[in-house]
Amino acid sequence: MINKRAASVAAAVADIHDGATVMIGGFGEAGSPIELIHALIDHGARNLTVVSNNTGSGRVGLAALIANGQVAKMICSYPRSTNSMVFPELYRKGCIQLELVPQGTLAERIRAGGAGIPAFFTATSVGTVLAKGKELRSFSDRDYVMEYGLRADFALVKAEKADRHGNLVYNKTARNFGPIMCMAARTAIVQAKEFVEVAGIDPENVVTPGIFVSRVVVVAQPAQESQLVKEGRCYP
Amino acid sequence: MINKRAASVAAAVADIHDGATVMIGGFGEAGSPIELIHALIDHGARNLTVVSNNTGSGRVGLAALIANGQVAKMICSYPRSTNSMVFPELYRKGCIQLELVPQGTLAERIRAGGAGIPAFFTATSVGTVLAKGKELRSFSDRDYVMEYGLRADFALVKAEKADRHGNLVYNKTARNFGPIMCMAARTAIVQAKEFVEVAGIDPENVVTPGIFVSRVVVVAQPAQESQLVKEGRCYP
Amino acid sequence: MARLVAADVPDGAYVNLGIGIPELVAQFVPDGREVIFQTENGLLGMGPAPVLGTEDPELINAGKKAVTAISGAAYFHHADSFAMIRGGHIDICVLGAMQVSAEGDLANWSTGEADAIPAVGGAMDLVAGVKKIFILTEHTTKAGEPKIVACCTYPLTGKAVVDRIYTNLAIIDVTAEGLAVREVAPGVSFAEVQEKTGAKLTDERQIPKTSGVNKDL
Amino acid sequence: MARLVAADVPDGAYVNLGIGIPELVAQFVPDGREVIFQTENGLLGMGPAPVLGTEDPELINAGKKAVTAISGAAYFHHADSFAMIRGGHIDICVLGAMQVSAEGDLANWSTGEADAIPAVGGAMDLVAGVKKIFILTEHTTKAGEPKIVACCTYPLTGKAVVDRIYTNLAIIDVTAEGLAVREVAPGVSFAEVQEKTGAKLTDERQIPKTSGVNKDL
Repeated sequence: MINKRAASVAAAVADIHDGATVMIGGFGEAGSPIELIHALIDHGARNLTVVSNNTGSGRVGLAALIANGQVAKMICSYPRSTNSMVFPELYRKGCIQLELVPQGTLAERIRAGGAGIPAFFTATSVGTVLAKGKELRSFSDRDYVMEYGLRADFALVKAEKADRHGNLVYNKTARNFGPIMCMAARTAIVQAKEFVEVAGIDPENVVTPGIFVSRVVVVAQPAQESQLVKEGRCYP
Repeated sequence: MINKRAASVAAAVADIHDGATVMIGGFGEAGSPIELIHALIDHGARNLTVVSNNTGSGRVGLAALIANGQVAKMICSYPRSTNSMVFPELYRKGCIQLELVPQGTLAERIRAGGAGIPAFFTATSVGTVLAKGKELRSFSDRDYVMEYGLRADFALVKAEKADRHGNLVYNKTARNFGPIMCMAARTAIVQAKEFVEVAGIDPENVVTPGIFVSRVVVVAQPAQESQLVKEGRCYP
Repeated sequence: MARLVAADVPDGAYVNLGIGIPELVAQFVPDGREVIFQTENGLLGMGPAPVLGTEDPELINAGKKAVTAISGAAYFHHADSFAMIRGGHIDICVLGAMQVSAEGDLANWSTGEADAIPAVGGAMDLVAGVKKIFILTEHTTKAGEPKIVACCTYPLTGKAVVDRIYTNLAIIDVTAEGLAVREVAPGVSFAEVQEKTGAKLTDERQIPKTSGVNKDL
Repeated sequence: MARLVAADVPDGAYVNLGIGIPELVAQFVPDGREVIFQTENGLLGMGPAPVLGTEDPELINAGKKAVTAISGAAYFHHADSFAMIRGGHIDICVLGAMQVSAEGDLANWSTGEADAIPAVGGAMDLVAGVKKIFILTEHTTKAGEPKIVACCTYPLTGKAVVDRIYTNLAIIDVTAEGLAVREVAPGVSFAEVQEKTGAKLTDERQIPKTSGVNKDL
């Protein structure tokens, strides 16, 4: 019988190896899988390449993972925000690499990686420094740059509900990168607020079909990043 | 106030011009917008390029549109099925052109067209006659062909429920090409079984957001193609 | 300024508002018009800020501020959201600017300084994909330097992407013939607008202001 | 034959079954294994045929036959469905064949005759994207011609895509060293299988039959 439920966040992230590429869901704090990230800090895998839209805030969640020296490279669109000081500091010191990708290109590259598309063309970034060194090509008299599909060894994703097959639904704008990161990762690890019976999600309303999910762990009351930051919390 | 509801199927298809490219949803009869197709037959636009997975069956729906001489070219993956004789006959006579596209490539080309992607690479069809004349390129030691995004002037799509914004949900496997064709067409015309209040579809469960839909017409009791074929019906 | 932009947004338009001042446009939609706001983090049908105390940290806009969803809204993932943007489905995007050039080049994401943390977000996607790009900005920098220039010196967000500029001094269209002033603020002369602008302007105030913008939306 | 294929499908596998004989595999999944069937027209978690009279013409499989959906099923659109297939997420696809070559080339969509209506459907996507391709076929054509050949004469569905062939005579793996017979049907000799095959076979029956196939799924 298929049962993708993992016993704990620690068990769920136990096989993330040094040097792995890890996609981490979330747009700001919405959809950020804080408990899985903290488990990854406890676990200690290093030299990671992390794909995530932002770089976290305060000293919890993604920012704490970076502060702990586990991330060698960030692939993201917006590594700067209120309360974000960990990444800027390490970046200025030259201690962490950055591949800056426009947000839509980042999303499309992840979706392409999950869909078996090695490369595609987009008008985004044409004529800007972010197109430097990239292949340019004209279709119907407009210029486009070629971008590559992006895959990962692991994805850490936050969902609202999950069943034992790994079918997922999300909450509002916390959906953001979750569905496409589950597609693009060889092993997608999901923290869900609620674990439901297989009949508990209407097949018409499934957002991520279970085929894209390897493990589900229940975190019934996930912390909110902004709340932790407000309280001045640090992890670990 | 936004209200995309059209008064009738005739009004909904009235501006489809000769020479238009028209995407028609459906996989076999599931999701085939028969009433909209019949309205297009009554309307009479000719020299159409039709993008649809199949070529219809019997002498109703898409097969009737083809039989009526309105279609100059079909772009499809499977123009042959039980009870399909109209297309094969015209094709053998050289009266209709065919661009044969693998089903997944067809879907991805439509999605790319709707997403602003002019071209992408896929492993599908490499080493086969369908890759003939196409650009080949190697990524990480595997060969891929380049395929182009596909757009259309119009799409005819069948949905289950719609609201005045054009938000849609579908029924089971009748969803198939509907969502991506709505994205890829400049004017997406939808027949829905039911018209609901804007609060009638949960924002979490919307499959096609209204931005992709231009018109909605209610066909409360759509005909089933297989039933019409069984009854030996012809349109008009 | 936000009110002037809102007046140019037609009924039924799909609009994306940039972070900051552009967000104000939503408050000035004229009565009787229904405008649908998209936020690129995954919501079509964004409503106003929630009542204090009812914020949901998982219902936010691109500026990471709490928002609401209207009846008829839809949530979707990031690739679908940017398909909407990059596929040309959004009618209007209103953005801030650091510089706009006479050809409609836009710079609004980076000063290009060596130690700045580069962060682009969705700006390059929006200017490449949305049908009409409106810029909403002060006419000059705080130091009094022109923001509308012959040629941008900051790194570009996109080339030849801007359609219209709304400033505290004027409304200016980017046309094939150059920058055309459509309207000036009360008490402001064309000469003053030209003086505070780093590129040549033409005075085309006689042409009705909504002429070229809305009709083809 | 379908039973032998089913025996090689591990618990928890995601499987796509081609139209026709391969569909029978679903009936023979051994007790205690849960296998999830995908149908490329937009359903993961396809169940058995419905009770007569309860068919829904909008709930069908790729062969356009009425099916059911299991608890835990999901519906999705065609681009998402083929992303699943082309992105390497399906473990096993079972297909019929007109010809299979010694290198694992597959021909199963067209005779290449001049007046035939070419129709490919999802076959090329499946062979390009699914992790393991199993072929389920009679060993020879009705006329007695070999279907397993040195080189396909019919137009290809894909090059070097087949992993394993199940026929009424034998189970044959496509390996880097050529075609390896893993098992023969009761009462059939290796010599007879070779005689009815248009390519060289090696006899590797001593190797346990599930060795190379399931372990890396």
